[in-house]
Amino acid sequence: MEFELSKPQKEIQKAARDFAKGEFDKEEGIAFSKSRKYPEKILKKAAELGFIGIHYPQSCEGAGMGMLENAIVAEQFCRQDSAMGMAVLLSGFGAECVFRFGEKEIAKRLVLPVVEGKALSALAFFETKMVGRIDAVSTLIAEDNGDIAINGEKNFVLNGMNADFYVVLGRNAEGASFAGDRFFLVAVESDRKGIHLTDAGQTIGNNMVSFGHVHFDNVRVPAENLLQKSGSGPDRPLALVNEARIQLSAMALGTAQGAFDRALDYIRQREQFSRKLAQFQVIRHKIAEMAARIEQTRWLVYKTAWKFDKKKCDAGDAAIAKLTASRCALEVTDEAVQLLGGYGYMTEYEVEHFYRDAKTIEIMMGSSFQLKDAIADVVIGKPGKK
Amino acid sequence: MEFELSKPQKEIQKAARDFAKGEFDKEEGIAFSKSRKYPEKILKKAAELGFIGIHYPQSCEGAGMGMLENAIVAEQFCRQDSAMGMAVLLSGFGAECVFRFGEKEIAKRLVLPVVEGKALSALAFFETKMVGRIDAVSTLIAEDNGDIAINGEKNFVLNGMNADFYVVLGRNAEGASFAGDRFFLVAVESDRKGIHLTDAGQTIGNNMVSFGHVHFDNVRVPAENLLQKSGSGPDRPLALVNEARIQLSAMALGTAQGAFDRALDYIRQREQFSRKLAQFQVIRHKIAEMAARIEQTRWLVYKTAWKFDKKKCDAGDAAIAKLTASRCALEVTDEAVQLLGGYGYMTEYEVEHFYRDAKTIEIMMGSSFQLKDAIADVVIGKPGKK
Amino acid sequence: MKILQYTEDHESFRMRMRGFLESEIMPYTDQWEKEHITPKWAWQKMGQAGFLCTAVPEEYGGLGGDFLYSVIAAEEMTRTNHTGLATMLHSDVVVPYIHTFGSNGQKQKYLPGCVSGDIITAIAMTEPDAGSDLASMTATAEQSGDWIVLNGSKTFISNGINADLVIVAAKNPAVDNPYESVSLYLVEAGTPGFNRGRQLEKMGFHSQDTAEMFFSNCRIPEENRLGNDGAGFYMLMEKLQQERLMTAIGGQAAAEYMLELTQKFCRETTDASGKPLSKQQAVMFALVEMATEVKIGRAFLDKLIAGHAAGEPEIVETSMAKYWITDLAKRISQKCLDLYGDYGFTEACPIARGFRDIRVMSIFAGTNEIMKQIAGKFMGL
Amino acid sequence: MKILQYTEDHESFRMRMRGFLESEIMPYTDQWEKEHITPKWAWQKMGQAGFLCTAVPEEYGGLGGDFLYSVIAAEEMTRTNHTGLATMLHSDVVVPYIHTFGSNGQKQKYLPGCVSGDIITAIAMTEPDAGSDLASMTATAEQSGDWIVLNGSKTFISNGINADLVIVAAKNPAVDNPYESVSLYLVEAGTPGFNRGRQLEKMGFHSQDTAEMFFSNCRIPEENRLGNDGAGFYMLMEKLQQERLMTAIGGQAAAEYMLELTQKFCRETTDASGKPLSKQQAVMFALVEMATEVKIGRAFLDKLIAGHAAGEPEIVETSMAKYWITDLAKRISQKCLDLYGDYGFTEACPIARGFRDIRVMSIFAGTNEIMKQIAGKFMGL
Repeated sequence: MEFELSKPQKEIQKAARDFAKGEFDKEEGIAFSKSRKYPEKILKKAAELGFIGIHYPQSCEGAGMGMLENAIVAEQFCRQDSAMGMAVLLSGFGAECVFRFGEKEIAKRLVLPVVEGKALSALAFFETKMVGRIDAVSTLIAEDNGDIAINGEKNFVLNGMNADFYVVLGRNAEGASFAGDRFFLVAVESDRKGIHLTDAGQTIGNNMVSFGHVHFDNVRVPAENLLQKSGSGPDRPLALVNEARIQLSAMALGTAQGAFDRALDYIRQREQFSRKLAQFQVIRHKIAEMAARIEQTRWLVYKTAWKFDKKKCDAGDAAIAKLTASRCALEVTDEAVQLLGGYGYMTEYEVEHFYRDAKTIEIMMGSSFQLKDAIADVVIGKPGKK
Repeated sequence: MEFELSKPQKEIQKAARDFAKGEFDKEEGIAFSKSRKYPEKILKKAAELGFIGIHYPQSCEGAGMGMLENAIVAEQFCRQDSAMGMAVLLSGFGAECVFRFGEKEIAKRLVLPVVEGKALSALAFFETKMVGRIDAVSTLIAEDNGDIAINGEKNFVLNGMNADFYVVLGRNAEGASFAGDRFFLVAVESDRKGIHLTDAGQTIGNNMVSFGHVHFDNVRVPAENLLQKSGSGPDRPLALVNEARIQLSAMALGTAQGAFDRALDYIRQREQFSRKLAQFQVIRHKIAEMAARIEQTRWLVYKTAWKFDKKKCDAGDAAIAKLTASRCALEVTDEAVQLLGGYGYMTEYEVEHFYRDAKTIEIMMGSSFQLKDAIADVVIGKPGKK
Repeated sequence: MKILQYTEDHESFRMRMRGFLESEIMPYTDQWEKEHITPKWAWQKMGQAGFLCTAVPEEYGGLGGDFLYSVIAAEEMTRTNHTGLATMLHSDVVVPYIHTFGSNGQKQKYLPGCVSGDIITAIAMTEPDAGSDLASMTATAEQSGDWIVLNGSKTFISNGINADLVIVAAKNPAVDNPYESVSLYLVEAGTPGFNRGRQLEKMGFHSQDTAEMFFSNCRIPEENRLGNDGAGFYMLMEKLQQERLMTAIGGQAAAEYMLELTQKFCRETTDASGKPLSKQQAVMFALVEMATEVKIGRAFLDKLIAGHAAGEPEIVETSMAKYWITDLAKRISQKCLDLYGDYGFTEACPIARGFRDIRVMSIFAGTNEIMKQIAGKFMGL
Repeated sequence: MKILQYTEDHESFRMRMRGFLESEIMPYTDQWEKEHITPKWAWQKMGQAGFLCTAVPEEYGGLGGDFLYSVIAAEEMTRTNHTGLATMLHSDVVVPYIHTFGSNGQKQKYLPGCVSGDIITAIAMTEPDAGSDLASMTATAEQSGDWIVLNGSKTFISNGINADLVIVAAKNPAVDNPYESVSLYLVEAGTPGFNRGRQLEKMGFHSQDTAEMFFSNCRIPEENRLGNDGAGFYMLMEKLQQERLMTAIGGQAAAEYMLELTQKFCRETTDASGKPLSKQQAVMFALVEMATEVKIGRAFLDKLIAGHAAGEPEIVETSMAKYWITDLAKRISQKCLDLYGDYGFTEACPIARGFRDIRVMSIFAGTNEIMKQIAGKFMGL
């Protein structure tokens, strides 16, 4: 075992930290969130420095590194500004599907703009009724004269309103020509005919990222957009869910660390009853709890990302990482708000949005109920099997 | 980073697991605990196979490995039987001081029998009034005609009633010849004149290990027993406390895992309302929580042991490890008792003593109050310093 | 503002009982803990002093007291910090079955002895393979002329060794519907075919003689059936309410008692600088947080007690109180211990026994998971 | 069994107010949230309908209602799920200062307008560098002939923009003892030297006009001093009790309301197999656990309300209730959101606003840490 980042990893960490410190502007971030605007310029700059798609294959102009490197970047970005970090990093939420399962050509065509920071991707996986059950998907994907036709509605899609392409999860329409496996993934450019968007409105956090419902009304794409010719069982789409959960866990770690940094700063400065807050035992113990919480989360997140890179990460690992890290983020940001008192509630002092952002991470891609189901399925075995 | 045990570490892990499975007998363990008897035979066998002092230097006939290897052994032993594992591993609680700070000769003389499983050592550090403050030590250590004289009382000493030697923390008597630093460690063989023992009685857990008060009434030992000629500031004794805390965190990890194993077994077997318990969502979620809790603890414990071996572990790291791991152990064992229902409360089903043992780990060498003070001292800086 | 209106009579009963327990019972509890049994004379002494079965009417020798007497008796027993003399179980869980469902003959035969402490009672419901799941009970009761023949085994029976009279739940194998097949039977100690198994070794409750029981062609006269044939399930359901409420009362009293001891310890113990532990901010906050939860639990419980005494049983809230308060008592036992430092590690610390004893309260009288299931069901979820 | 005895008059007041809020107020709250302010007409409408300052005696136009009317008004306002119309603050925190400590002239001058909603009030106590620590207040009030000259800045003032009348706490710099140097002053909007700072941007409470206030040689007549010179600290201490109790009432009502909405959602929403979410065991348990804590909080709070109404203030228990119940409300807001899935992510989910709004309740009216400190102190720890 070796619990130290390698030299290149440390350089990435430092570069990500420096970039975030230098480029993320607090006032700008608050303004972006307030107006629900996507930070396009920051995305482009991050892309230019190679932070976007650091774990994408070189064939897609990615850096060919791993999830661990991506986690390191996510941690440092979200530490500086959880909302900005999430916005920038979620730009590729969906691109992974394309290069993992698509043909080279489409992978290049769709993923390259993402790596260049010029395009946003979106995972259009969930439907309201699914509630953690991937087999309840009702969107239909059918072959039709050589094209692929998509019909259905995807709900609460991140980047839903401004993605350049969606990766849509569906099942094969009854009577459709391709038989057999039930689940299909298809990349759909957002300028295709028949796509209608409904804004899901303001969100409690993660406010720079749009959130919407995407309706596919007989949308047609060429066959090459079908990411796996033969479809699959639920394992492949679930693998993408796992990958997304690991990424979220790294964002959660950074969010916790960022709130912690600010709380620690504050208690060192602020006086009450003629003493610095840092002198009060109860305040000290809160900081100790937060530090312990972050420390136990950090190694779990790194371990999970590492396991993913070694292709040993199962759904239980990913769910444990997300459950632990998002809970840590909520608890630490919550305590940070409390430590800052009235200021903790004020926009200007930032921790308030770390708290809201943490809660969105906790809900996204499965809240604790779905995560615990997933963990139990691995640890105990699926229910129903005696 | 590398989150996999090396091949030799895996072999140690397997050997420790096999040994514990093969040699720890459930009924015998229950009987030992009931009669507060030390498992001498098991200790000897464990020593013969090299499990005792695996992290001691080869000059003391140890295996010259690290704290990480010791943690791996502790985890596996306590997983099989938390009380037996603790008893065997606590045999060397104190020996570390001797080889870390003593002269070669005394180190060999005292430590060798420990490594051979023939002797028990004891850390005689704490006094009732100290309450986490090492500077409040009142036992006096003085030079007296070339000998060292010890006067004072140490409370709640593990192995206190049957240790072969104690490592006593004291301060220099006023007017004593050696001046300067305040803290001294001295090794005192238990057959020296002037040592009086008072049994602290039955304990709530860790029942194979004796627990007593050790009174030193002008006890004299030769100068070579003084582990550092010149004494020191509080850092050295505190370093030993940190080392002990890391060891306890590994025992806590194993205790949690052992209770988890038994609970998982039970819910797979037991039926209620015509279904296996493993089929109930709430039971599944409890298992998921336990698994997540253990997983986040495991990597933190390994990381801390690894950091210790790299000489990078500070008091905050050690306190975080102990706080996290002992809390994990209490929570997981508590839930295991609950999952087993009435059987969970019965001696025969074992988890009840895992619960009690977990609580003793939580209290030993500083409960959460002291640990959080220690963490805050590192993260924020000591109170008083503005 | 007080939710419960204790009268002067109540208060003087409480003081008399507390004094009695301090002088007559508490000097022996450590010994009983070691011996893993409580002697019968202690039961008789309790009965003679008037502290058993306060709810039994005067015509059977009881006090004929209202429910608040039961509450007081339960609370005061908790302060003895031992569990062997399980008078709450006897007085307010088991005996009420006889009092409510018994025939005149049964009442006259048994109640006076229950009140005097000459008859110690137990209830045998739980089976090795059927904990909270009454429907899967397997013990049988078959009619054979004027006799009932009992077969089966029961486990986790409190007062199992001492019991002179046991209420046994068993199924009529001829009736399919599990809810209509259970009846309750009064089985006296010494009845051929009724054997006690070993006393169970456990985490705590050491002075309490929890045991297994075996019935092997155990013949009892039909007149020993308690209540109507086949009505056992409903009798149990009705009486389990009070059992759960009593458990919550015991848990609440235990939490209050442990916190009282710990506060005292923290006020009286000084650290190296001579400052009482209770003045360390983190200790103070821990004590305040525990006190808050204890007071909150008490308000909820008192409200339930008042309702129960007024004949307004609340199934949902009783289930909630049982689970929340027993979990609270467990948390208090865990957290108080931390404040004692290494001393908390030893059995000499008064919280140590509580730590071991209280852990079972979240399990017995229906596990806390079953409580949540019941609450959810009756909330219409 | 009910702890509080609401009369028919109380209940009909509640129903009238609920109906009024649903038809006259709730249609506008989303708009106010967007505009970050609540219009004055809403206050006037509330006043005209008789829902402001229910405790003010009839001679000043009030209802002269007992404390339960204040409780009802606070609970019903909570159900509007917005915070701009901070009538609880006005009616039961600020105006009571005037009512209790005001001179006849002050009462006649201001109370009728407070009741009618023509005068919106605020209290300016907190300063940028002195939160819970009143002793370190720096705003000054200096006598200058028959005038008082105020200087200093205040922050986090609720109703800060809308307020027509502000109670300002300031120190006499000539008095050393901080506990004897504070007095309270009534400052009307428009007084020269009284300026409002920017409206503060915050996590939630968007329709609430929290603001800074600046006093720069602000001259007010001496007759605008409220109560005795130098008695400010003690007046604040006395009235903070009710403020904290009202905060607990608001927190409790919010927790109950969020849980009510969430239970409804979980009953009515089905999963892919057509089963209501509330029938999934883990969801059911989550709902039961939340319901339990909410009911427990309610029992404790009702007991305190009854005591407060009967003139038995409980400093320790009020501090406990403030911290425990506002933390409870926060936990409920966090946990309820999880049950909505991705919908809980959006502001369209009714819990989302609660999640943001409730977070400040653990902070204002004295942080929950200060509450524990006070409780510990008054427990003699």
